[in-house]
Amino acid sequence: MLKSDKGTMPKSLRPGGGLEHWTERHLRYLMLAPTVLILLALTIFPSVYMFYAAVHRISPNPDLPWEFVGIGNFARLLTDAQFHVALRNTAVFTIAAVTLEFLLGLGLALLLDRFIRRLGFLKTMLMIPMMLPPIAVAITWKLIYEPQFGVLNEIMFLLGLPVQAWAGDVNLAMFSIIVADVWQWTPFIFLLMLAGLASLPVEPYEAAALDGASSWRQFWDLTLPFLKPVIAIALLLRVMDALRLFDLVFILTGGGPADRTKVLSLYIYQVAYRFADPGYAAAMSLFVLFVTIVLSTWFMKRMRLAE
Amino acid sequence: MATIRTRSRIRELLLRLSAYLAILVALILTLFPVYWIAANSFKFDIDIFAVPPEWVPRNPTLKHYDEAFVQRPFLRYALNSFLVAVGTTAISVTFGTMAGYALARFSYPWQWRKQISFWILSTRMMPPIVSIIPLYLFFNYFDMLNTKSALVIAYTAFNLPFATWMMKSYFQDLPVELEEAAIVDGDTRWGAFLHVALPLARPGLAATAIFCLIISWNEFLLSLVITLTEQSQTLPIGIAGRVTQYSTYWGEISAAGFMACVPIVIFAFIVQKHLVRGLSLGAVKG
Amino acid sequence: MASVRFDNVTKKFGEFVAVHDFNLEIRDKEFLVLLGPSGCGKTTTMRMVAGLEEATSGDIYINSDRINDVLPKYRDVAMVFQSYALYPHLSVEDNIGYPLKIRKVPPEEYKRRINEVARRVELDTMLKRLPKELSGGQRQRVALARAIVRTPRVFLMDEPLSNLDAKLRTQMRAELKHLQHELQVTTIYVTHDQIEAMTLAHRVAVMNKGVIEQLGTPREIYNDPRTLFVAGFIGSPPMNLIPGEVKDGVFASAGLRVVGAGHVSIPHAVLGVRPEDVHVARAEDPDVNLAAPIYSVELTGENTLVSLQLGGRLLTLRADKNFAGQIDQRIGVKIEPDRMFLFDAETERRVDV
Amino acid sequence: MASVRFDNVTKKFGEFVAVHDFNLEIRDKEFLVLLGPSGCGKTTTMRMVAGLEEATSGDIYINSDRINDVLPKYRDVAMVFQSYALYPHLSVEDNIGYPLKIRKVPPEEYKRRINEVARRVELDTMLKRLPKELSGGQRQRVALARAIVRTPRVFLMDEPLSNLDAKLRTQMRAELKHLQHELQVTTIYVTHDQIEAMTLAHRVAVMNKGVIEQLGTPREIYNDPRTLFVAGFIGSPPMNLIPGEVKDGVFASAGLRVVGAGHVSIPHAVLGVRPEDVHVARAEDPDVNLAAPIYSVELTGENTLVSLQLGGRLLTLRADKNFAGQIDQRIGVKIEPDRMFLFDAETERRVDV
Amino acid sequence: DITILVPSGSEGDGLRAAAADYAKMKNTKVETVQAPYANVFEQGANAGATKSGVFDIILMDDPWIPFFAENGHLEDLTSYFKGAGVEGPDNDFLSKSLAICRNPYNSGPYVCLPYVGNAQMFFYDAAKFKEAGVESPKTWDDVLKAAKTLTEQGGGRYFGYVFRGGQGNPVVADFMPIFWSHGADMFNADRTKVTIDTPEGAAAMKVFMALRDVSPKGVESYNANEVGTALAAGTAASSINWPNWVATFEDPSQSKMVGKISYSPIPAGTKPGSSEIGHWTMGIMAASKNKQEAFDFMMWATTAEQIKISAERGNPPVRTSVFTDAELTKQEQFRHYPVLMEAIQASTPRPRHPKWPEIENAFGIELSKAVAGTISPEEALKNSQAAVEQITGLK
Ligand SMILES: Nc1ncnc2c1ncn2[C@@H]1O[C@H](COP(=O)(O)OP(=O)(O)OP(=O)(O)O)[C@@H](O)[C@H]1O
Ligand SMILES: Nc1ncnc2c1ncn2[C@@H]1O[C@H](COP(=O)(O)OP(=O)(O)OP(=O)(O)O)[C@@H](O)[C@H]1O
Ligand SMILES: [Mg+2]
Ligand SMILES: [Mg+2]
Repeated sequence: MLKSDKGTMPKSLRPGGGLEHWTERHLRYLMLAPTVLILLALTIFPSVYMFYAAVHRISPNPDLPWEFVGIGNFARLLTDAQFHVALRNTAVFTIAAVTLEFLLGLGLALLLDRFIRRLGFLKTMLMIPMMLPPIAVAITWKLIYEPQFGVLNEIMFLLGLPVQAWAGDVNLAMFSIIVADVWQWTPFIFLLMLAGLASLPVEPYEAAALDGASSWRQFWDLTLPFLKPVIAIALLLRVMDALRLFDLVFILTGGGPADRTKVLSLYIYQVAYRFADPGYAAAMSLFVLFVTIVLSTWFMKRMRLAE
Repeated sequence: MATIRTRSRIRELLLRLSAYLAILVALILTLFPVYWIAANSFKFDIDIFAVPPEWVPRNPTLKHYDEAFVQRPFLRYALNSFLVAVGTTAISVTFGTMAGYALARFSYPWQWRKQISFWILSTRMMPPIVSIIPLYLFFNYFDMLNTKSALVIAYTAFNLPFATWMMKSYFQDLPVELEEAAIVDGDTRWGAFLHVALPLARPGLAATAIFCLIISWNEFLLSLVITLTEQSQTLPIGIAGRVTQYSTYWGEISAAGFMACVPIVIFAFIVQKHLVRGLSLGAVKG
Repeated sequence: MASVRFDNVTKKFGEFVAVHDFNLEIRDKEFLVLLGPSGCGKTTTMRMVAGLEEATSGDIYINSDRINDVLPKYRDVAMVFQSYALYPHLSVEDNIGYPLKIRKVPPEEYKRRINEVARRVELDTMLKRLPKELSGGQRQRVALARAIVRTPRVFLMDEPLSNLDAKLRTQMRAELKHLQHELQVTTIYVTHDQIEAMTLAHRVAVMNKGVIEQLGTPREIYNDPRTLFVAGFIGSPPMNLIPGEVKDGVFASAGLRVVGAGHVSIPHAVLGVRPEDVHVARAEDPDVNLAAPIYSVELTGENTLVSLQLGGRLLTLRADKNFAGQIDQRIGVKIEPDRMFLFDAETERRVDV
Repeated sequence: MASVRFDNVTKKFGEFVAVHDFNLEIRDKEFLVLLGPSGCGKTTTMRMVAGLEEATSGDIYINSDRINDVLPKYRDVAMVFQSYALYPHLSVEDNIGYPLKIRKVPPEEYKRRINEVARRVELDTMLKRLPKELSGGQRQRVALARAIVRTPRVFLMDEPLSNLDAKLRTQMRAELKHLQHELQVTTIYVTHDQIEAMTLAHRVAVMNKGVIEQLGTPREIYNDPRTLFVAGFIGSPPMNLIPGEVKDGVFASAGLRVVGAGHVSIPHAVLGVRPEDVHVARAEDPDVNLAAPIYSVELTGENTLVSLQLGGRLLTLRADKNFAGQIDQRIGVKIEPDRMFLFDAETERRVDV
Repeated sequence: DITILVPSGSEGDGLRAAAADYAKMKNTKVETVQAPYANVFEQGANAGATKSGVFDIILMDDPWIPFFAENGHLEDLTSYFKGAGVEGPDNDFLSKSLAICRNPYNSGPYVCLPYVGNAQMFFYDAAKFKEAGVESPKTWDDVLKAAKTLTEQGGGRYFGYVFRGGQGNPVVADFMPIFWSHGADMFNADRTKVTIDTPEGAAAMKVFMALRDVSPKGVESYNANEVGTALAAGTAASSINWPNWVATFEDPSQSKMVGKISYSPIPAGTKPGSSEIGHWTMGIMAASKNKQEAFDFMMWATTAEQIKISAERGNPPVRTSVFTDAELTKQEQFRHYPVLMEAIQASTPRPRHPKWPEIENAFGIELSKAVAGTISPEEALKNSQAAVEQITGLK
């Protein structure tokens, strides 16, 4: 027979009693606290430093004082042709690479989710590119693109297509960087989409099938809306990472040929370290940060993501 | 009925075949460069540049593995990478999941939720290049340069926002009724999170963990500045070191790079079953 | 022992008022049924007791403790959700056992209780299944089992039997009645099944648009409805409500005349009479209240529902299942005068005669 | 126009047989109600028609077309899911309008139809809400509205009214009846509400453990049950089933004797009689079939259910709501001989007398 | 105890090994911190700018010297030499090697000591060149002539010349020798004027473009490694490169051309050829806390004895005595030493300017554009002139 649970009954119902009660009441803060505190601790100093640096001319000589230049560093952004080139290249790269990665990653995830439910190892295999160290990836692609010995040109040759200089060709260099990036990071989108698809409810799909929706409609009307939060965050992260693309360019082209692949982070890196002008680099970074924040705010508004 | 179109076996078969074909192509494109790294790691340097290329190593050699793992401290680098990656992932996923849940479920005074969410995300937008000097100063000040803990801390700074947001978006998709049921059943909110929300968010959790692991395993720029000696240097630094002023040690890099992905691939294999669609949420109505 | 009290409780969703200035005391060991139209706030009321919604204003008490700020966990209530809310990742067994696990019930006890409860709800053969492998009724029974596996201070049951077949429902109803009697647990119960409400409840609260229209024993609610709403809401098929005029104790409307309302006069009145209190008579019988052709005949099993046209509306009566009248055949009806109700159409309240 | 036919259809989930060698033809324009205990395979049967489950073996036809391999979207059926299956991210309006949007109905027509349907199910004031902001009954009505907003070849309705209050249910029942009559759409309907089954159905199929026990008009099912299962399943409270022996037309069991079963003899027999066919008499009356003290009295509203102890079991009868007997008071009962059924306890089938 | 920052290439490995020897010998623990070549500069600059003192010694590429010295990151060695009772480094060091270690060039105080002696050499496949009718190339015209023939015969798979065309340091490094050998220079002698866009510059540019035309497609992304590989794999006949490649060319596991590659100093243009110097030098960080120990180690590590050991470990020496050490030069792998010494002696340092990285970057961009053909050579010179003028503020 059912025995009474009286033993587990609370002695008191008085609100506010006990540590557990306090914990539960403040859970919303407690669960957030570690993250907020860690991030605060780790970002406050760099942020302040960056803002402070951006309005100074900083000599690499530690004995010289920082010279306050106000918005001078920002004003330079307007006239710095190299910065403009880098900005344009970064935009091209980011748009092309992220778009491709998104389409391919989502498509692949859908294909696998629909046609190959088992065979989990296949999914893992498709994720391998992003597991390789980016530096090794960059070097490998350099080897593949290598015009004389590279395997890509050999394949072109076997297919009877004209061989190309790839990363060394003015017109193909950016394309080559994009391909390598897409190769490495499509799995990222793929992974997130796969996880998103894995937790979709089934019933709305059944209802939609009966309502007469084709697979295509179901995709538009159900899958995309369901995946929206994950898609949005995946895109945001990819865009942020694309904006800081470095390794591939550094290894594959060094920004060339003819400045065609000079991207912002490469230029900022050069300014900060090679040209020893951290103040200007900070100003550029702030600009990038500003653009990123504006873009992502806009994007989240559009996706109604904040809620 | 003219409107009836059948689930024709042939059509289904064709569809299936073309899907398999597409997946196969994707698989080949994905794996070929990986294979190429692997193949090159077993070739003598001269064969890496053979024209036409050697599709399969003709004279396979373990020379580069010997160079990397016996003559050079790549094992040590790998161990460092491993410790740092595991530490970072554990911290980021733990705290990030908690924060993600909080942001997905709770409301905060003055509509803070939006602001906090965004602020957390924005910390990841900071271009790393300029935060290097302050971080360097920071760790120098605390005398933590050249330690693995410094790396863990630094990596946490940009994995945590990622984990938080990923988990937030996965939790948002879960129906809240299930947690409510748990709460009425006598669980605390925390217990409901642990026992109900977390298991249901497993695919997201797995994806997030894999990704945090990868990022911290492979991170380069921060590691470069914070670590100095092989006591704390990580794999990517070791690999980058094989690109010297005069030449690039392709074979060694291939060997190290190939071996570098092995632990993560293994981890991914272990957790991949969580990525497979398992539970339908059909048990909640409406 | 536990009583539950609502003191001026209001719950708003944004601008929408779901529960409005609600006052109700559910006594210790009482079985209270909440009845009311869809969307009137029954579930919301329950969720406030469980602590899943916060009252916008007002106080809720269990015994003498104000629980507005008490954690759900400490309220010690068990709830059957209208939407089941089963844990999709747990088997039937683990779903049912979840509240016990939380309470760290020892393993043998745990097994024993689960088996016992599963037998009660006839799920003992499917303990290992996942919710998605169950039929609708089976899921509902899991939800029920999860609530009754332990002995809380208050049971909250939101239409716990709605997806069960009549037979199983009768059986479960008996189980619940038995259980409540045995455990003496205060229970708040939502149902749309009149028989459940009538047979289980100590008292019934009829809600409408977030307020209580009438609170009383089932018999009172059925036999003594205080308002037009309650009269029309309880009973299936519902009470016949015929607008007309009462003059000095005589109700008159197009084609219908009933004597026996004492000496009252109501200019805008509504006469209410339940289908089973209208009797078939021969059309020629001189003391019929109404004679009219049959408009429809419906067999419900036990009875036959017969409708006659009366003015622009229908008068329904419950006849024997062997009733043999044909559509359009003219019959007479007699209304039992002491079984009819009169309402003032303006105030919508009953007028005692 | 559309008829639906099952030819030897079997559905297994792993080892478990949910539907077993099922044969049924639902005629064009017919309203067929599926009745059966929880878990007997009703939903599964419907899902096979919809194309959401594949039959393990056998064929399903719509008209003369075998549809086993037809994609759900080409079957042109509309379904109300037992679990609602609303689109959580769409407003009520968009949920209802989804099938129209797919069919590219022009905007004005679209608006018009949604408004009309929403009015029918009384949701016109909440078109902008999301499902999670609705009560259980409101959600169910959205599911219903989504199905009836278009005119498919077949309606599949899985307990579409189970979460509605009695009044609304009566109203919706009338709507559905009207709709089916007007649109002439073949309908398969699951319900546990006997009145729904009785009043809506052209024919009722009573299922048990994946097979059809009896198929017939509501009246046949109720008044002419072919098996013990059907007899026991239909009716609320269910038929009294009393085991005993029939010798030369006389049924005898501990304390009960009924004459009038022709001249049959059945060694192991079960006597079935519905509560409303047992009448109260004075205990002293010489021709009572049984005299016993009252065990329980339950008011259900319209009637009073009275139970007497008979051997180890209860005999329930339906008395007038004014019945005034007290527990333990001794009363007599009379059974209408031409309203009783005899079953062979071994074959569980009825024995005609 | 001292800490040394080294690149993780052969130079670093050499110094690391030496440090280990030193630690065994003396009672000083020497720790080496390795950074990838491309990042040693940042590490040093970070340490210098934050005065962190994590390193005592830094092994620098010579073009970095002005930056480190003029920003106060490097210790002036004069007083330490005094303390050791010497004027400065002995004159067994090659004079060009010593010249770069002073800041300003060849005139200021010593801020570092040379450790690895590198300068570009001209590598070519003598047999192929002979086939093309050039016995031993003395001038760029010779090179061009042979290369043209070889490329034409190569059918797109073999090339007469190959160079580093990657934007930035690589393309500049391979242009400068040609630039110098045509009598051009970036600045005038007293460094008051930028002299890129001059007739000499134009002449050099013309040769450079002609060489580009006979080089393989894709040199626009080449660095030292690709160029070396092209020679080792036998797909190109000649190039400028660093002497470290000698060992590679002679290693059968890395080269198909064992024994077939010849070396010479940089060919002449209108003026004698001059190679770019690329020394690795050791300096003491200003923030170091163990400066004397550091200096002692440096002195020890650059003794003739140690430099020889270093040479045996694969790093070119900086001392005449080691270059001419018969024990070494008779070995096959060191047979280029005479040529290399000659090249160093004829070398030119990259223009010594604390803003050299910025100058190199700007110049590199224009050269890359010219090589890629997006602008004409004339424009490249003009733009470079303007850009460098702007960076240096010379007009
Ligand atoms: N996916 C599944 N896996 C295993 N068994 C299942 C699955 N789906 C349904 N069943 C079983 O099949 C039987 C028939 O299920 P079905 O849903 O058709 O019942 P039903 O008649 O609709 O019952 P209810 O009235 O309770 O909704 C049930 O016993 C159920 O447990
Ligand atoms: N989250 C919400 N936001 C806005 N309105 C809500 C929300 N939840 C419920 N409501 C509204 O509050 C009212 C009361 O809802 P409740 O669920 O209590 O109804 P109910 O009496 O349980 O009805 P039913 O019998 O249909 O389940 C309904 O009209 C519903 O639409
Ligand atoms: Mg409700
Ligand atoms: Mg069902």
